[in-house]
Amino acid sequence: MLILKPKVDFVVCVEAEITPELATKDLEEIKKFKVYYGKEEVELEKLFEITKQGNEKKIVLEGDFSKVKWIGYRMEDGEIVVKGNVGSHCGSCMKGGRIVVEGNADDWLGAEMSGGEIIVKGNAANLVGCPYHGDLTGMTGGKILIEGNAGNYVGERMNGGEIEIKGNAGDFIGTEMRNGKIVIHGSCGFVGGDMRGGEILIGGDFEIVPSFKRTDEGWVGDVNVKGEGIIKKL
Amino acid sequence: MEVNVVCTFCGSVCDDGLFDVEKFRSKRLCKLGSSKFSKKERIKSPMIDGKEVSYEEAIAKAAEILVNAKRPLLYGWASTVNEAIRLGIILTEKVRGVYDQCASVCHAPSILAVIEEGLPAGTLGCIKNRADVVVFWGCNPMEAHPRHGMRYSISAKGLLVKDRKARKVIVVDVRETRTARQADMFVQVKPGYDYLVFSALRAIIAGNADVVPDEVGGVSKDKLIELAETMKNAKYGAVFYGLGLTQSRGRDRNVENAIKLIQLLNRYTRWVILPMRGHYNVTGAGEVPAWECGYQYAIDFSRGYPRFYPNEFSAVEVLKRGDCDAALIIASDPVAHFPKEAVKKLKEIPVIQIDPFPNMTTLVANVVIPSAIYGLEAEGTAYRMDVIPIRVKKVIDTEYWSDEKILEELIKKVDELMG
Amino acid sequence: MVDVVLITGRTLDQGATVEEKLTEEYFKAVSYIELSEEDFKALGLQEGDRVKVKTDFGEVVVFAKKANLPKGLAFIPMGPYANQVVDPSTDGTGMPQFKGVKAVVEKTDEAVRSVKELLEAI
Amino acid sequence: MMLHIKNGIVIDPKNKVIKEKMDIFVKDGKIVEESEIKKDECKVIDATNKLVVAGGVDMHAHIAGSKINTGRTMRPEEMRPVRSKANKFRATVGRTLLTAPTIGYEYAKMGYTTAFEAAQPPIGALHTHEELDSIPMVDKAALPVFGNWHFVLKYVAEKDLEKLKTFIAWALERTKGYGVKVVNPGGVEAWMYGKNCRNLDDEVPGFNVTPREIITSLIKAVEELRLTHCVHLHCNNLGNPGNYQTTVETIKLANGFKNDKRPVLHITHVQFNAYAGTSWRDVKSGAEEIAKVVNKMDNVTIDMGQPIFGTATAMTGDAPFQFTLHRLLGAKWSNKDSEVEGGAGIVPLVYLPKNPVHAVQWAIGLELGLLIDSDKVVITTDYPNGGPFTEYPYIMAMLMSKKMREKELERVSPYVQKATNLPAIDTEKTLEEVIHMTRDLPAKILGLEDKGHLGVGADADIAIYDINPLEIDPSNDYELINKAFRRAMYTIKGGEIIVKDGELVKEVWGKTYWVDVRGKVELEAIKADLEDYFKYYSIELQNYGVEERWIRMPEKIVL
Repeated sequence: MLILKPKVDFVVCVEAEITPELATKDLEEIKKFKVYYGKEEVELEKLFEITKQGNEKKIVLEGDFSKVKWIGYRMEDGEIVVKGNVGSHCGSCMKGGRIVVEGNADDWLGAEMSGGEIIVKGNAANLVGCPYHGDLTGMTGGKILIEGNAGNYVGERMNGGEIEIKGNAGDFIGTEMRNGKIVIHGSCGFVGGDMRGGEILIGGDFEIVPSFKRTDEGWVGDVNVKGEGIIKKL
Repeated sequence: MEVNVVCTFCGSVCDDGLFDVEKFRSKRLCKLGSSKFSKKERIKSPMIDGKEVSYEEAIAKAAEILVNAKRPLLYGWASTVNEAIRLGIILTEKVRGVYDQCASVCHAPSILAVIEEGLPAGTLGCIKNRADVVVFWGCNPMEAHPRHGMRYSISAKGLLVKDRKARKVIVVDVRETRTARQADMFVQVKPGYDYLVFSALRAIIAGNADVVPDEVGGVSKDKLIELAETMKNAKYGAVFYGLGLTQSRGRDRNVENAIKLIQLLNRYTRWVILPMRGHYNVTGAGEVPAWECGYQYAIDFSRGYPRFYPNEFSAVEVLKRGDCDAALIIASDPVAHFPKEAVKKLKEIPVIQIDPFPNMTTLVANVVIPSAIYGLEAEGTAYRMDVIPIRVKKVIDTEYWSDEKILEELIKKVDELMG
Repeated sequence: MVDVVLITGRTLDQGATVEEKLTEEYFKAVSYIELSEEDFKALGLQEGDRVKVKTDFGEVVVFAKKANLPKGLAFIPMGPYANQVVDPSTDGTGMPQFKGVKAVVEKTDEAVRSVKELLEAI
Repeated sequence: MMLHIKNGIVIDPKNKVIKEKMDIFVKDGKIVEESEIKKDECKVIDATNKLVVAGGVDMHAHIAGSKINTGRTMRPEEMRPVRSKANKFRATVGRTLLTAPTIGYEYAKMGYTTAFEAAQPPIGALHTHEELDSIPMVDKAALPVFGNWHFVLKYVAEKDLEKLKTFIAWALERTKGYGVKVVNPGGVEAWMYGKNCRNLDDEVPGFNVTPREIITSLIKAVEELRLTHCVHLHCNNLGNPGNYQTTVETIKLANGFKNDKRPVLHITHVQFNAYAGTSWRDVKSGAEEIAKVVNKMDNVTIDMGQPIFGTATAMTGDAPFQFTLHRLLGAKWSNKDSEVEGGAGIVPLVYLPKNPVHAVQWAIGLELGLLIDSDKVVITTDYPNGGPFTEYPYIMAMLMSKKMREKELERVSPYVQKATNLPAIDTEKTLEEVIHMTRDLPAKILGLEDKGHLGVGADADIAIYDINPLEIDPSNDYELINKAFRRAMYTIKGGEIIVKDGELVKEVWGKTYWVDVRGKVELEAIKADLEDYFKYYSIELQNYGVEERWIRMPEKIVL
C-alpha cells in the first residue's frame, strides 16, 4: 500500500496519472515517478510525502487532492482511496479495480470508463461517465456510485455499465445514450435527449425532452432518433 | 481624403466603410463602427507598475513574468489579427501556458456543438442571395451587429431573394428585442428552454407531432407547428443564433440541437446555420490555433503539446480553479467581462496587458503595453463571422507598436531568457 | 422586492462605449437593469431610481429602467455590473451562465458604484 | 551552401537515369554541374549504395484552408494523438488530420518537398494562403475552384470563351492560385436547390448549361491560355455506385485537345469515381474500364485517391456528395455554401478492412494504380479523404509487390475477391515507376519544370533513402520499401538539409507558386461584369483577393 500526502499548497494544478500499480513498485522508483506541476515535470517526492507499507495494490491519498488531476487514469485493478476531494479526470478510462472518494470529485469522473467501480461519498461535478470531446462512446462498463449530487452531463453516449446518484443531478442525463443504466434517486433537469437505448430511473422531478412517447412502461424515445430508451420513475 | 476602411468592431466586418483621414471621421458605418473609428483616450505609454517605461523595458518585464510562471494564461485575441494570434500560439507553446480566447465567454459552446454535429453553414453572401426565410434565434443583431440585417440578412438585396418583401424574418427569443420588432414572426421562449423547443421542432418536422405536448418551453404547440411548417417550406433558410443559446441553460446542447434541426431540414429543403460572432476577429482567434495546434480555445501546453479540455482550460475555469500564476491579456478586457470570482484571481497574480485602450484590465495590470488599432493604424487578416478572410487596413500612421511587433519582440525576449 | 430571471447581453450603447470603459458614457451604458412594467410598478420605482440586484453569486446596485419585457424577466447590459451577479459556474463547458440567473430586485438608497469602486470591492 | 552527394544510386526517370551510381552537386538551391562546385567549401553527403531521387511532389492534398481547418475543429478526437513535444521544432499532433506545422514536418520526413492544396475556395483564398504560410519545409501552391462559380457558368452559357479566359486570368491573380480546379461542375450550384448534377448532361438550375459544357469550355480556355497546369477535375457523380460510366464519359471530353508538355485533363482521386454496380449492396470495381480508356488516351492523367484503412475525413468542394455521405453514415457534417462560387462539405469516416464496401474502395485504388500506365497515374490518398499522405510508402510498396498485396488481401473482406480484379492482377511496378509516379509525373502534370527530377538546373529538392536499388527486390522486400520511404535518410529542400535519418534538423519555409496569365487577356473585357455582379457578393470588389505581399514567399510564374 502506498500513502501520498501533499507536501505543499499547490500553486497550480498537478497532473498525476497514478494507478494502484505504482504501489507495487519499489520506493525509489515511486519517488521518481513523474508528475506534471504546471509546465514542470517533477518527481512525485517533490510534491508528496510518500509512505509505502507492503506491496498491496492500493493507494491512499490523504489531504487535499482537489487540485490533483488524472488519479486512476486507465487503472486496471487494485484500489485507490481518496480521503478528501479529488481533481478532474479521476478514474477516467478505467478498466477495473476500485476508487473510493470520500470527499467530492471534479469533472470527468469515470469518463469513458469500461470496468471497475467508483464510489464518491460526496458530490461529483460534471461530465460523469461521458465521452471525451469528439469520441463516439462514453462509459461502456463498470459502476459509478455517487452518494451526493452530480452536475451536468451524466452518462452521455453511454453504452453500458451503471451510474447511480443518490442525490440530485443537473441537465443532460443520458444524452445520446445507447445502453446501460442511470439511476437518480433525487431530481434532475433535462433528460434523455436523442437517447437510443438503455434505461434511466429517476426518483424525483425531471424535465424530459418533448420527443418521448408515453407508454405503460414509462417514457420511450427519443423519437427524433427512433430511439428505444426508457425513462421511468424510480 | 476619404479612404475605404474595413470595420474592426463586430463579427460582421463590414468592408464598405469610408474614413476621412483629416476629419478623423467615418461614413456608412453603424454606431458601433463609428465609435471604433473615432478619437478616444489611449494608453499613453508602456508601463510597469504604473510607471512609464519604454516598449523594450515593458517587453523584457513581460517576458520575465511569462518565463517564471508555472502556468501562465494567455487570454484575449478576439480584437487582433491572425498574424498576431499565430505568434500568440507560438508564444504560448514556448512558455507552456494556456491559450484561451474571448469565445470561451461567447461562442465556445458553439465549438463544442460543432464537435458533436458539425456546422452546416453558408457564407453571408450566399444567405443574402438565397435565403427566403431567416431565423434569428437568441440573437439581437439590431444591437450587436447593426448592419447585419441590411447587408446580409433582413433587408439585403440578393440574387434570388431580391428584397425584404421576398424574405420571411422570424425571431425566437426570451424577450421582444429590437430585432424582434422587425420580424414577421416572433416566438417567445421561456428562458432556459430552447433545447426542448428544438427537440419539439425536430419531432414535428419528422412527422412525430403526436408525441409533442401542447406547450414546450412556453411556446404553444400550434405556434411550434407553424414555425416548423414555415421552416420546411422555405426554399433556402438560414438560422442565425447568438448568446441567447450559448450563455444560457443548455449552452452547447442548445446549439447542438439547433444543428440537428438543420441537418433534418436539409432532408427536405436547404437550410444553413451560423453563429453571430461578436468581436471582429474572434473567429480568427479560434481558426488560427486550430491550424497551428489543432484546437480553437482552452488549449493547455503545459506538457509541451496542446490539449483541449474546456471544462478546466477555459480562462474562467483556469482562474476560478487557481490554475495559473500569471496572465497575459491581449485585445480583451476580462476584468470587465468575467464573473467576479474569476476577476478575483486576476487581481492576485502578475498581469501583462497589451491593448490600445485603457480599460478595467489596465487597472489590475502590472505591465501595460499599448498597441496600435487594427483597421485604423495597422493592417492584418481577420475572419468575419462566416470564416471569410478579410484584410483590415492601415489608414493612418502611428507611433504605437502593432500587436504583431510587440509579440515578435516578446518571443525574442522569451527565447533569450529560456536559452 | 420582486423575483426575476436575469439575463445579460449586448446593447448598442454598451458596444459604442466598450473601448472607453473608464468614462462616464460607459458607466451609463452598463450600470442599469431593465425591468418589466409590472415589476417596475410593483417595486414602486421612478425612472432612474436605484435597485439592489441579489443572486446566489453576489449583489450589485444599479439604476432601474422600464422596458418592454415579460413580467419576471430582467436585463442588465453585459459588463462589470452584470458580472457581480451572474452565475460563474460553467457546468463542464467553460462557459459561465451569463443568462438565466434567478435574482431578487429591491429598491435601495445605496449609491451605484463606479467601475473602479466595483473592482476594488472584489 | 554547396552539397556534394556522393556515390548514391540515382533514379531520375525524367532524365532517363535508372539506378546509376552518380554524384549530385548542389549550389544556391539548384542542382549544378560538378564544375560549379568548390570542393573545399562543400558539404559532402555519403550516399554510397543509397537510393537518391528527387523530392516527392504531392499534386493533390487538402492541407490548407477552411475545409481542413473545419475538419480539425470538428474532430478533437483526431487531433489528440501526440506525435512530438515542442522542442526546437513545434509540437506535432494529429492522427490523420494534422496541424499545419505537422503537415510540413511529415512531408519532409517522408522525402516530399512540394505539396499542392487541391481546392481553394476563391473567397477563402487568403485563408488558404495563411495556412500554406504556416506549413514549413515544402514548396506549395493552391488550386482555386472554378466549376460552379457563377461567372464561369455565365460565360459558358453565353459561349464567351474570351471572357472565360479573361475571368480565369483575373481569378488566378486574385486568389494567387496556380491552376483551374473543377469540383462536380454544376452539381454544387444545383445543391443550393438541394439537388445535384450526376450526369454530364444534367442542366444546372438557373443556368442554361450542363457539366459537359462547363468541362469542355474550361479545357478549351485553359489550353488557349497555355496554363502550366491542365484542368484538374473532380468528376460529377462522385461516390455513387455505377459512377464509373460518368467518369469514362468525362475522360473522353479531352478528345481533340493536345498539349505537348502535359496532359489536357487530370482527373483526380479516381477511386471515388470508379464504382460499378447499382447500389452499395452490389458495388463492384469499375477500375478496369477506366484504365482502358485512360491508357488509350495520350492527353489524360489521373491520381488514385487510395483509401488507407483507419480514420479519414471526407472534405471536398462537392457539397451534395458530402450531404449524401452524412446521411449514409449518420456522422457529423459540416457544409459551406460559398457566395456565388460553390460550396464544400466535411464528414468524418473510417475505412475498415472487414467492411465490404471499404475493402472494395481500397482494392479499386490499387487496381487503378496497377492497371493504368505508370506515365498516367499519380499516387495520392486525396488527403485526408482517403487517409493520410504519410501512407504513400505503403501504396508504393503495394504497387511493387504482389506478395504484399496477397498478404493484405487476407485481412480484408472476401467481398473484394468477387467485386474487384485486384487478386488477379500480377503487375508489379518497378522502383523507377513508383519514383516516376511520385516525382516527375506529378511535376509534369503541374508544369513544374524544376521539380521532380535531378537534372542540372532543377531545384535541389532531393531525397535519399536507406535502400540500395541495385540490390533490393521490391517484390519480396516490401517491408523494407515500406519502411525506408517513411523516413528519408536525408531530405534536402532548396539545397538545405532539413531531415537526417528520418528526424528533422532544420526548419525552412518554401515558396508559394502562383500563375499570372493576365498578360494574355484584356482585363477590361470583364470589368463591367465584375462590378455589376459583385453586388451579389458580401464583400467589395476592391477588397476581394490576396496581395502578393501578404504571402510569406510568393513565387510568381508569369505566362
